[in-house]
Amino acid sequence: ADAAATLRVGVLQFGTVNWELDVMQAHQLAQKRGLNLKVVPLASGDASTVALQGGAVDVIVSDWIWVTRQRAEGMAYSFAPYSNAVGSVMVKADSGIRSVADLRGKSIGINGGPYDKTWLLLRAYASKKFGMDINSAARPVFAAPPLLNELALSGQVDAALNVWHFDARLEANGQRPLIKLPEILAGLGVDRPIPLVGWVFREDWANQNRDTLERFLAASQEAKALMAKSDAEWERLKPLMRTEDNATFVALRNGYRNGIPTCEYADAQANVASVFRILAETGGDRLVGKSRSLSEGTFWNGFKLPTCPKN
Amino acid sequence: MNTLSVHIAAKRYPNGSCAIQGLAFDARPGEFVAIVGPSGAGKTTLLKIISGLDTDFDGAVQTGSDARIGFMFQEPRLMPWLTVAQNLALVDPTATGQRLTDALERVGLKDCAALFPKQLSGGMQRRVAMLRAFLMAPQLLLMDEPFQSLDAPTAGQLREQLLTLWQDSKPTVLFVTHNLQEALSLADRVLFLTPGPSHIALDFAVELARPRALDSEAVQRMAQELLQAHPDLLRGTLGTHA
Amino acid sequence: MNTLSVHIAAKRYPNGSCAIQGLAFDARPGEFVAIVGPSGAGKTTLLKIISGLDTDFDGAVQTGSDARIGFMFQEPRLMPWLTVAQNLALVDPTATGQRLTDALERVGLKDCAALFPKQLSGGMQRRVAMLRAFLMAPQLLLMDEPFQSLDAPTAGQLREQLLTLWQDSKPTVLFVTHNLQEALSLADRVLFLTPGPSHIALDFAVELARPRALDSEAVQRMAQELLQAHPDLLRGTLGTHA
Amino acid sequence: MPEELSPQAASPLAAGSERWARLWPLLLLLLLWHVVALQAHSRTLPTPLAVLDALWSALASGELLFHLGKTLLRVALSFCLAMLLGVGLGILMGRYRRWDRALDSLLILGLNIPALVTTILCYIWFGLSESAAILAVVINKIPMVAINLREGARAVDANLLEVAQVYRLSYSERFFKVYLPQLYPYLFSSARNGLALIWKIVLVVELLGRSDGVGFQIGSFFHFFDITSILAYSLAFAAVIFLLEALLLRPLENRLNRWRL
Amino acid sequence: MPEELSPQAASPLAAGSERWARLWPLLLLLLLWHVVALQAHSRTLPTPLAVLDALWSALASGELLFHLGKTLLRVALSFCLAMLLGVGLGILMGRYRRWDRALDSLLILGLNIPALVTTILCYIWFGLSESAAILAVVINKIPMVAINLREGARAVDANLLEVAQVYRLSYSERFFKVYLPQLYPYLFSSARNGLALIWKIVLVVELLGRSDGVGFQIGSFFHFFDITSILAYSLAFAAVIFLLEALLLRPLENRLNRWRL
Ligand SMILES: Nc1ncnc2c1ncn2[C@@H]1O[C@H](COP(=O)(O)OP(=O)(O)OP(=O)(O)O)[C@@H](O)[C@H]1O
Ligand SMILES: Nc1ncnc2c1ncn2[C@@H]1O[C@H](COP(=O)(O)OP(=O)(O)OP(=O)(O)O)[C@@H](O)[C@H]1O
Ligand SMILES: [Mg+2]
Ligand SMILES: [Mg+2]
Repeated sequence: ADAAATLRVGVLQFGTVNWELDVMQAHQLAQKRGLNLKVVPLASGDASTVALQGGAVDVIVSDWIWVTRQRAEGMAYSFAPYSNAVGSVMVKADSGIRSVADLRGKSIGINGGPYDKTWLLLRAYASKKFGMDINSAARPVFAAPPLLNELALSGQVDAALNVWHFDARLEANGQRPLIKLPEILAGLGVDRPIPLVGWVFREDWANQNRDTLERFLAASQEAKALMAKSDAEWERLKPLMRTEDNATFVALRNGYRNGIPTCEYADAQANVASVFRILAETGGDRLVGKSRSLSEGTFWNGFKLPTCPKN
Repeated sequence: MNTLSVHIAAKRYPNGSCAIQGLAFDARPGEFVAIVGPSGAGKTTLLKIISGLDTDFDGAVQTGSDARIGFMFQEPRLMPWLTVAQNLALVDPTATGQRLTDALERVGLKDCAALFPKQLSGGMQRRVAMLRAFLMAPQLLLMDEPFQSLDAPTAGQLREQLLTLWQDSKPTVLFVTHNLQEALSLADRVLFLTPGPSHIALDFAVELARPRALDSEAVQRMAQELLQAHPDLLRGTLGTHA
Repeated sequence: MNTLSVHIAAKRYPNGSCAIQGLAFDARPGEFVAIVGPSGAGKTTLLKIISGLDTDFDGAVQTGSDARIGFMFQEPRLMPWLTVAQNLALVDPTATGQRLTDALERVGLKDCAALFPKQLSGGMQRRVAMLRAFLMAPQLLLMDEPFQSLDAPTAGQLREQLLTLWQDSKPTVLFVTHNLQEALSLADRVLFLTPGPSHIALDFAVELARPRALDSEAVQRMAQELLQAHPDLLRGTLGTHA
Repeated sequence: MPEELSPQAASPLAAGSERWARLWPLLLLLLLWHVVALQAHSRTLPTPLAVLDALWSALASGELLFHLGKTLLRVALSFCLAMLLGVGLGILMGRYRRWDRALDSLLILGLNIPALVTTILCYIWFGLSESAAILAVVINKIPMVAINLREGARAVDANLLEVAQVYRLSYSERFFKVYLPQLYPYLFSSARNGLALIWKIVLVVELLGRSDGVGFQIGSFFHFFDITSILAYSLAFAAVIFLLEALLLRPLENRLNRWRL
Repeated sequence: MPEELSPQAASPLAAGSERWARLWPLLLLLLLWHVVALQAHSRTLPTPLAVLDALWSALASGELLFHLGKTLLRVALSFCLAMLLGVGLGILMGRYRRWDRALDSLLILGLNIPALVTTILCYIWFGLSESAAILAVVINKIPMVAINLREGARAVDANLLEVAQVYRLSYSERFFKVYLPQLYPYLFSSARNGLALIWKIVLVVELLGRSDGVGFQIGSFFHFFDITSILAYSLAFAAVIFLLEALLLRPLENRLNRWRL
């Protein structure tokens, strides 16, 4: 690939991904790798999938369920880990809900729809741990993430299961996590963090522009490293984050840092595969389409994190 | 029906044109008054004011406040989406069955009950409109050139029906016509209007015995005498041209 | 203008009612033909067929295919959103300025150029409609009861204007009227239609010297003779009632 | 003008040919779609058969009927409310100048507030409830109906109202026999546009905060770009509308328009 | 009927009082909003002053004008296209029975396909481009205009068309002087509803695949539940419509309706 390669990334204007891209741009992390980075701001999560499929951008951020589902339908997208952070179940700090079992009869707000992966994992968890079909025992309601946060804050839902950065805002507003994803995963027999969201691109495009993509991913890693240790960097990012108070800011920063995947466990792929199986069982066709197991090539073979030290 | 008392100081339309100025007359209950005047004089305007449709004028009109009014407009004004029968029933809900058939037969429309106005000829529409004005036995009957657009024999027969109705239920009748002989043969009294902003040029009592035929000697003679006495009476609107 | 040749075997409306059956006549170029018939006979239908507005009939009508037609409908049918001047200019774009003023003055509407139809009285609207039919010097002039709704002097003056126009540009005229004397005083020939599905009851050539006044001895005598010779000629629609 | 519209009662034979005349453009479209889809061979343009298949399995699973039922209920309820209030408002404003002046600005404002905004606000203030959803839809739709009917009320023939007045018709007769028939064209266009629009707004409202209904389903399908299912659900609704048109709206309109000749 | 609408040329004085009559309901609404917002004291119901403040700073930063400009351009373009095609189609279908039969089903189908679906498909098939966005909007709007105009064309007075025919008016005169004036009420309601609807569809289209415009901004604000800014942007658009109403639509309508008395 030539030095002046251009890469178009579709991101939410004020989304968390844009923070990282901002760091990349501020420190010329892409330029210095001979990469011309073009950020295409979009207004909604769905807009980014539309943009990717319409060929308007090369890379977006999504999850591997989406990728596997598309692959099953014959659209070869691939995935490179971007973050491990996914949501928690949040309740009011003074709420009487102490465990998942207490959700019985309570209304629980879920972001997006009934096929949200955290929700499905929670369902599997509740059924395994408490023998409870939470889908009918609790009252799930579905709403767009920002709306859901408002409903949680005004007490119109008893518990909320939202994306992590919305959870962070809830936490800053006096809510506490009832259960976090690692705990759910552990309950399901997966006791190590797994990557959940990642950079998504067309596989054939990636193979043709391997060099460009690798440079981009390297730049991304460098930006993450910077964000992991530098508080000053976050101060610079503050306006972009639009935090209304310091507590939120801190919650967001910590949340982001916690989600940074630094290494990959040897059994990560196997763990992802087993999580996928759980999801397939709980979510059914509607979630995973025709694929019963994680599609070969979902994780792009051109990118590997360093292997984690055995603990 | 009380005495009808009309006093119109002035009637101006919003665009400034003045249709009536200083027009006043009374009509006894049950009186048959014909109104004759050139085209554009203000006859229709006068009827609209008397019927209460137009209240935007200087002056006062007294009818019995709850007088039943039958108004045969200058155009048929039937509801186009209602059949003949429905148009009549709208005004008089009792106009169904035999009563309706009889009424329609009287005006020569016995097969037309189920037709829509668009399926009638111009004259047929006018006959329906006339029936509409007659049916509910009005106390005040306003007719704006009712027999135009009808052939002579039909018009003659309808004139007789009008007289029968009038003699039966004695409504006060205001009858606009351009036909002097028609006015003289029907009315107790004829009001001649001036052109322009109109007022009453002549209030003429028709002192002829009834029944009077339209083309009778007596009526024709009276018409001629009238025109000789007042040569300007039927001055048209085209002025000096003739 | 070619010879007008009308041959209508039958005209049925979609609801099955038959308006005309076996009606045929020719009219020489420049001939003035009056049509007299009871209300609902089919006169308007006939004019619509001749004008080409109604093509759904059995038979054939020949006019010069590109003949300019002036049609004065039974109702005024002015475009309500156009002023008097605009209504006229729509049909004849040269009707502006002095020509328009003169024309309006001739029918007694010289101040009305800028008024909308709703601001005119019924008779005034008819006069505009008449002007519209006259203005572009038609080769075929169809008039459906043109002088109804006008006072006698105005109607008389307009009749003279019609005759002037006719003598100047010699259009073929078909003139529907309910007034026998009017027909006799104006036309070269009078077609009397039967009621019901109408056809021609009598094709009467008026052999009187012109000019003939409406109320002249000669016209009145001819009318009386005609009615004596054919007592059923003006049979109305109300049949036996009279 | 032999081509002109003449809604006379059609003979049974004509009715058959009419149905055919209505059907073939649809079939043509279907064929075209099929050919193009086969050519394109893209997941974003499924063949009609694939859509039919999806429709069938959604129907068989009962899922379609459940969600469609929910949506139809919402559409029906909102439609009735919005039409009733919108028609009333429109007539009031078209007839009385004072009301027109007073409410005009509010109408324009209501017309131009995005559905997203009203929906969110309704959900926030009244909770994620069924009535909040209905309210959001109704608020969105009323101004549209009112705008349309206002024009209709303004165009009503004053001459015929005079007849009604002089013959002292009761209010109900005046409204139903003199006023309303002149508004039918406006009512029909409002009803047709209204149904379509309300269905679209209901979709948004369901997408944003309901746990059932076609909009909710389409949201999930959209997430995975399941165009086939999206089309299947959309067509299911369209089919309901087709039925409504053929069994109710078109016959009614023909009946009410008989007098036009 | 002294209350009845009579759109005569108003005197300057009357114009002043008319403006006032139009304004006070808005002011009342504003006041009510202010009081309720103060009472509620919630982030989801900002006071009008807060919204004004947001409006002002968005204006000062130039952001508002940029995005509003983009949106207005899209709205204007789509509006013109949709009206032109929709009016043509509607008249064709209202006037000729054959066309009506042939296109009716397609019209109903087009009317009931969700905006979301057409938008996604346009974006996918034609790329995330400006023209795809406009196309999506136009496709969404055409059926609505056509439905409305079809009713109008059906209700056209056949008597007046006969006059036009017998006097051999040219096609353009027949259309502009005989046909169109009878369609004005339908055109005005289509224009008003159309503007509002197109603006709403443009919002969706921008939300789904543009990087500028009010819809894009509102999407971002929604992300942070910034109701204040959402309202500010919505009101900015409403203000444009108010201007358009006062300077163009209302005067035009009054002018064209002069003949109604
Ligand atoms: N709505 C209106 N606005 C303005 N002027 C009007 C209006 N209606 C009638 N006029 C004017 O008022 C005058 C009288 O009209 P009106 O209709 O009363 O006459 P008329 O005596 O009934 O005439 P005709 O015998 O022709 O029917 C006319 O000059 C007419 O131009
Ligand atoms: N559109 C229609 N549909 C059905 N029947 C119609 C239609 N138009 C007219 N007719 C019928 O045709 C016959 C002739 O009507 P037409 O209008 O030609 O009569 P006319 O001689 O002009 O009568 P008038 O002197 O009353 O105007 C009438 O019986 C009428 O009912
Ligand atoms: Mg009059
Ligand atoms: Mg006739």
